[in-house]
Amino acid sequence: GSARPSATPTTAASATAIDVFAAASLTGASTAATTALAASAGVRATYNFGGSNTLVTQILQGAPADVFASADRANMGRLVAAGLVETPVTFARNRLEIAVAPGNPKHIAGPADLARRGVNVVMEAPGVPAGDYARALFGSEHLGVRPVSLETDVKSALAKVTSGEADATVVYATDVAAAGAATSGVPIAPALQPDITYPIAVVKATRHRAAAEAFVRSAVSGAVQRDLEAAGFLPPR
Amino acid sequence: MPAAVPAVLAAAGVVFVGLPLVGLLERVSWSSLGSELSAHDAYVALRLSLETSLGALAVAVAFGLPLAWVLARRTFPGRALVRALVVLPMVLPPVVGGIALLYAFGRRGLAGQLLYDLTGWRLVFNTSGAVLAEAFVSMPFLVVTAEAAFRSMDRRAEEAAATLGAGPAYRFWRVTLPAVAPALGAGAALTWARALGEFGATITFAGNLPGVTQTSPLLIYLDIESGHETTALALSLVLLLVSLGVLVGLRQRWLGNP
Amino acid sequence: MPAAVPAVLAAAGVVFVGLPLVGLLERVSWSSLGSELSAHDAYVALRLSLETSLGALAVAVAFGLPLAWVLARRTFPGRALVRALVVLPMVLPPVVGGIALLYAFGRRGLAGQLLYDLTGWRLVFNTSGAVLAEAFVSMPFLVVTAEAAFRSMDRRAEEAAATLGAGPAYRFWRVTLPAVAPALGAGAALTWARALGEFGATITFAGNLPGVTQTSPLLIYLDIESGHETTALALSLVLLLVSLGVLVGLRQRWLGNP
Amino acid sequence: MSLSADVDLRIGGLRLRAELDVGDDAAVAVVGPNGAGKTTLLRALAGLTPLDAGRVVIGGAVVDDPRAGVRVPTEERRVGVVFQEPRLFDHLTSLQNVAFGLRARGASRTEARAGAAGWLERVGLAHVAGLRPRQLSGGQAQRVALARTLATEPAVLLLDEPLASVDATARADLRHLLRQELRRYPGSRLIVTHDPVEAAALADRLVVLEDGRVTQQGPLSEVTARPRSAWVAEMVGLNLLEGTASGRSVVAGAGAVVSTATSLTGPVFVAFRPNAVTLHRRAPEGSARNVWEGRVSELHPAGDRARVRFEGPVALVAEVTAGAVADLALADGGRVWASVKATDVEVYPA
Amino acid sequence: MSLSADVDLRIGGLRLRAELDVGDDAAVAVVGPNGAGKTTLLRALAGLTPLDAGRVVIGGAVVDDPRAGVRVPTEERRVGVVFQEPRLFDHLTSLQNVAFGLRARGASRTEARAGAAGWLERVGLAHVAGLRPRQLSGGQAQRVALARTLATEPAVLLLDEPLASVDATARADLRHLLRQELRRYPGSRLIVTHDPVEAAALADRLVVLEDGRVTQQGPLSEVTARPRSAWVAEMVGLNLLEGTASGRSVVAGAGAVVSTATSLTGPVFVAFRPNAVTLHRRAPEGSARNVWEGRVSELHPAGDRARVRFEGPVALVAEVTAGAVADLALADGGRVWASVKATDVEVYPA
Ligand SMILES: Nc1ncnc2c1ncn2[C@@H]1O[C@H](COP(=O)(O)OP(=O)(O)OP(=O)(O)O)[C@@H](O)[C@H]1O
Ligand SMILES: Nc1ncnc2c1ncn2[C@@H]1O[C@H](COP(=O)(O)OP(=O)(O)OP(=O)(O)O)[C@@H](O)[C@H]1O
Ligand SMILES: [Mg+2]
Ligand SMILES: [Mg+2]
Repeated sequence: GSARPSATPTTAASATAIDVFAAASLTGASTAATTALAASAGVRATYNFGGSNTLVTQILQGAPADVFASADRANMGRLVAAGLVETPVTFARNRLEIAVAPGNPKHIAGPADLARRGVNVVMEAPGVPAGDYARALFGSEHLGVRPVSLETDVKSALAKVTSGEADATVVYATDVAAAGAATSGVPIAPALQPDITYPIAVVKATRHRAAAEAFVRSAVSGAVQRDLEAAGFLPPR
Repeated sequence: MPAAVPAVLAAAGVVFVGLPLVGLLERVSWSSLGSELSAHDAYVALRLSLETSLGALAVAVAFGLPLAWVLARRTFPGRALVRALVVLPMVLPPVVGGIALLYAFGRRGLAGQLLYDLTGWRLVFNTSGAVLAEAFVSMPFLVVTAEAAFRSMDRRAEEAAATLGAGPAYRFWRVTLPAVAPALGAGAALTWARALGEFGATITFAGNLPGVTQTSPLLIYLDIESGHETTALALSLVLLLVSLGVLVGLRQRWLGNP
Repeated sequence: MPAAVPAVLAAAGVVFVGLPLVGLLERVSWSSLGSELSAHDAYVALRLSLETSLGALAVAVAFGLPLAWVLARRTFPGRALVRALVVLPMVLPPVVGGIALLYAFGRRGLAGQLLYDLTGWRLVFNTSGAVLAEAFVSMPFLVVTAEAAFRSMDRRAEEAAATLGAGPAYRFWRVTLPAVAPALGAGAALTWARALGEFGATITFAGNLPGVTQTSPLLIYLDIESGHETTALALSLVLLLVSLGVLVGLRQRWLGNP
Repeated sequence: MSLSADVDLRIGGLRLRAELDVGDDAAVAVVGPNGAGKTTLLRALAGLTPLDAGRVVIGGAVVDDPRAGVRVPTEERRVGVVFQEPRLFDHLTSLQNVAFGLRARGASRTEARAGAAGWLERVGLAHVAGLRPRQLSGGQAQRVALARTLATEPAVLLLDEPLASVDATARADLRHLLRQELRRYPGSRLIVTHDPVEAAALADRLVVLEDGRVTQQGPLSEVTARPRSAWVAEMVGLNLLEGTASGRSVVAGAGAVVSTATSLTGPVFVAFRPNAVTLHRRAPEGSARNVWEGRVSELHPAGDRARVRFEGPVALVAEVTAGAVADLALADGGRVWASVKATDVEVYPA
Repeated sequence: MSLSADVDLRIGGLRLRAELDVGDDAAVAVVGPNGAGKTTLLRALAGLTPLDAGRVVIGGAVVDDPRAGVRVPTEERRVGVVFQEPRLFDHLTSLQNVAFGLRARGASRTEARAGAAGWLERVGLAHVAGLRPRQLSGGQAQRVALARTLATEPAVLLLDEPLASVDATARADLRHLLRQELRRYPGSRLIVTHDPVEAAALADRLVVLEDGRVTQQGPLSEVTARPRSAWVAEMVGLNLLEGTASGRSVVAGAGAVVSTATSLTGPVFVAFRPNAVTLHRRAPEGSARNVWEGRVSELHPAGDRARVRFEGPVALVAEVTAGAVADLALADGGRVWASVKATDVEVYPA
């Protein structure tokens, strides 16, 4: 439990509290950010984790968000189009990996092996970014991968592998890192990697603009970036 | 209560439940409704939903009805515990329920491994897995309502049947079951409704493949996640109408005569 | 039924429900259980879960009980429709339920806007929003069980009370309510259990803020999302134990005397 | 206070159409067969079953008049009802049951307890004050129900077969108690029953209800002596024939002729007691003018007598001594002659 | 077939301890007050309530013997039960109700229908074959219940107050039918009742059950003439005193002395009819040896007689003519003398 993102106030009572709406896939990164921010900006962040789309719906419905951190550009784009957020900045990138059972019993070495007979592959459904990236990758390589299930998110795809139901899936490197010993990662060549970026933006309706801006600034600062890197993220280009 | 008080509170209750549904109706884009629903996936998912929810109802009845009967009519040590145990799937967050099902009936699970080794049959990623997940979540409804019905029914007719030479099986089918039929109908409707709306346990345990395990709630969720909210709402609306139709159709049997 | 058949099927039913729970127990890492549960967040979430689920129960009782009473005792046009309508939240996938709640009670929603403009009070991202979401999903349970209880109770005692000079309110509190108390207890337990396990509607409508709207099921979900499955299982286990305790504690009142 | 009602309603297969007046301080018994509508009538008076038309007036105040839109709810009518079953509140003790009505009408907890204790004492049940209804015998429960109703001091008292669920022995005691209490009670009383002994013990006027209609009413002695329907005759234990009189002879049902001591013309009823009937093995000679030949269709002993069902040109019941049964060697199906003296026959216009 | 039972069980507050023998083709009536355990006894015989100890033997076969671990389930005992309420199956028509037992015992659908139709005809209900129980009158429903039970041709027939829920008029007809059917029925019959008329009509032997114990049994005439408990005396309409005899005088309850015509010694019962009691306004002179002074505590008319409850050194009931009531100006609470002739008093060992 120690790695769980926490709302525990770690600074003096004078710290400004802001609500950060963050994609659930960023839970791993948030720990680092919380600690770093408390130290640097004097800002106390409370996270509201959920699916990116749910968060967008909530903000569209007037939810009191100060900052929005999205798992993809499309969802951030909806808020930009609605004029509800300031210009987003990219604070992290990710890359794809193939997650296999510990020890890689099916000897999967790369995407091509996923098209082999007898290999049970699960993917994310269309519309789920990780799935769309993987499908694009398979398409460009002309791989006829026939998944047995199209999961609704990365975690449930990964769970199918860690529980032994499936032999492999394509997820983010950060997910493989977070799963620890329950899975092994098989890297995918950099040439095949899509551009996976995480944008963050201040919500225009914020009542704590200064603190929100400080939070966004610190997200691209050195201290936070080091922790993000430790969680498996790549730095923004 | 003064005559008006319950009426006012009841009306408030109806508004509370009805307003969100009205909200949904408002957001559905009626012009594109037809085209969105005629999409092959929507049709397949709805059909699969009906199949799996009816299958789940069958499983729930097959095991839940005897269980309810035993809980109502037999005394045995630990009955209170069993009674509470059976309700737990209602408390469990569905996703955790799905994980628990994986542990039990997955390919590496307690019973699943055995099943796979013996028969090569796998529940996960199979329509039968979706049925299982829905049955797990919805069976408590059947057990609770059926037990109450068995417990509260007038048993004097059963005694009369015994004195006429009817053995336990004959009594059960010809006397007990007809007597509890209205209550069972209501319980079955609840069970079926819950199975139809099941999402978390199904996706976690059975996965999501169109035509195999992708029921309407899964498709709806995916539509929402991928920003196709209007499609999701249209599908939800259809799901609601189908179940409303069934529930209103059952109104005569519903909780006995109205 | 031949004596053995229901017993065997019932046992199978118990195994079906019990095995996944056993599976959960097996996976919980007992050595680290203590430390995981003593984490501040887990404690806060559990406490919040209890508060909001009891709040939801209160809301469900406040509106659902009169509604059940009206459905059971009054005839009015459209009663069958209202009866079915009230059950729909059970069919609706919870996430869609959450969206529908946003449309109705969100700050820009049908009623929420009004509420906000008049009082400045916002339900979304408030503990009251979590209560509302849980009540929306769990109220059908109370209405259905309470209606059945009101409908099946022997009304002769109420008539006797009227001839003794007891008006409607006095009759309701002193005669009707005590008579249906056991069935209501059972219904309230189901309602509370459902509210305790609520996830989809809560996270969608009320958000997921620690100490404010982050109930145990939400924290469990988050733990799963961030790869801390064992923590999630430990928390689920606690949730189960708490509700098992309450349900077994209620066993005497459960569905009347056993 | 007085009670006056003109009830018109339909419920299930029943059409109830009855007028009724119970004077101040009068006690009326409503008798009639199962399903006649007795309970329904009482429920209508209490406001538990709505009228379709007509009106109910209690102590001068109209409490029900559907045409005028008046319908005073039960709890405001001050009618006390003792139902066929005790209908006690299962979750309350005897004392709390009796106190219920007092509390409902606004008495304080202490007042209500004191009042209830007094009433329990009065019906001889002080010792079961703390017991729940399940722990009481049928007779005790019905006593508590009576005390509970009397305690509210209703303006009108309605009793629906208050002794029906009580066994023979307890019934005598309870009837005794009821008589006492009803005598002390200052308002109108209406007692539903289908037991003539009960009617006789508790009321001075009878209303006979059959199939939703009042078929006869009047003082007890009159109804008892001159029944106007088969059911009443059966209840009071008389043989009743319907026929057409011309002078001192009446042509009854299937053509049998009955001689009477009184001269009448037109449709009449003919009544005589079972013990006025003499049975004979052979055609009797003598003064009896009414002699019929027939068969014994049923015979059963009752104390030192036997009741014999006779079927011939007329059907009747004869009451003979056990000795006569032996002497005549009467048996089911046996051939006999029945005779009745003209002076033992009561005849009156139909 | 014969029925023989030694029942020992506890249920609720009742301890039932009763031995019973019903010969082949014999009819026994079980009478007793509410709560005596009559229904429970019958249920135990049918296997619906388990014994704690004892045994039940039907036609020579042990069907219940808890000590030996024998407990034949109800459906295999071939006992036919007619319950106090009809207990018809609400979802079946009259015909289907009667056919139920035949089907359950393996008859084909056609056989069962034919058999059921025959039985409905026999109880005079062919015309309601297609109706559901809710559409039947109480009397009709009880007839269907009887037909349903008889149709299964049980070895032993148990009837629990089969007439209790039926009104007076319908009761006479139903009693008639019961008599006919019971006479044709070839096995042992046990009829529970608390109505002496019913007992007399349907059985030739009486078993009196009080508080879970058999307090008296024997031929109808004997029990009727020599009651051995207050309840039986009340039921058969006799006055009963308990006392100690020495020669021709008995010292009863509160010290009153009763003269008798028979000489006995030791504890005895003294019984006499209400109509053997004469009431007087003044202390009577004459041959009556037993004269007591007391008060009238209750008085009610019954036909041409009146029953008077008398309280003095002994409590008794007198039956006098309506004329006597007027002549004596009897009224509740009035002071009177009661006398009984020694020759009208039956005395027998307790
Ligand atoms: N609630 C009801 N629903 C349908 N039918 C009813 C209802 N109440 C009464 N009836 C009809 O009215 C008839 C008379 O009923 P009621 O109870 O008044 O008779 P009763 O004279 O009191 O008979 P009993 O002597 O058996 O008590 C019934 O046979 C039934 O047909
Ligand atoms: N199922 C039961 N649970 C508890 N107590 C019972 C039960 N059945 C019978 N008793 C007890 O046995 C007593 C006798 O009941 P039973 O029905 O046998 O009497 P009965 O002689 O048939 O009376 P009635 O004349 O009123 O029909 C009851 O008063 C009750 O105390
Ligand atoms: Mg009645
Ligand atoms: Mg009984």
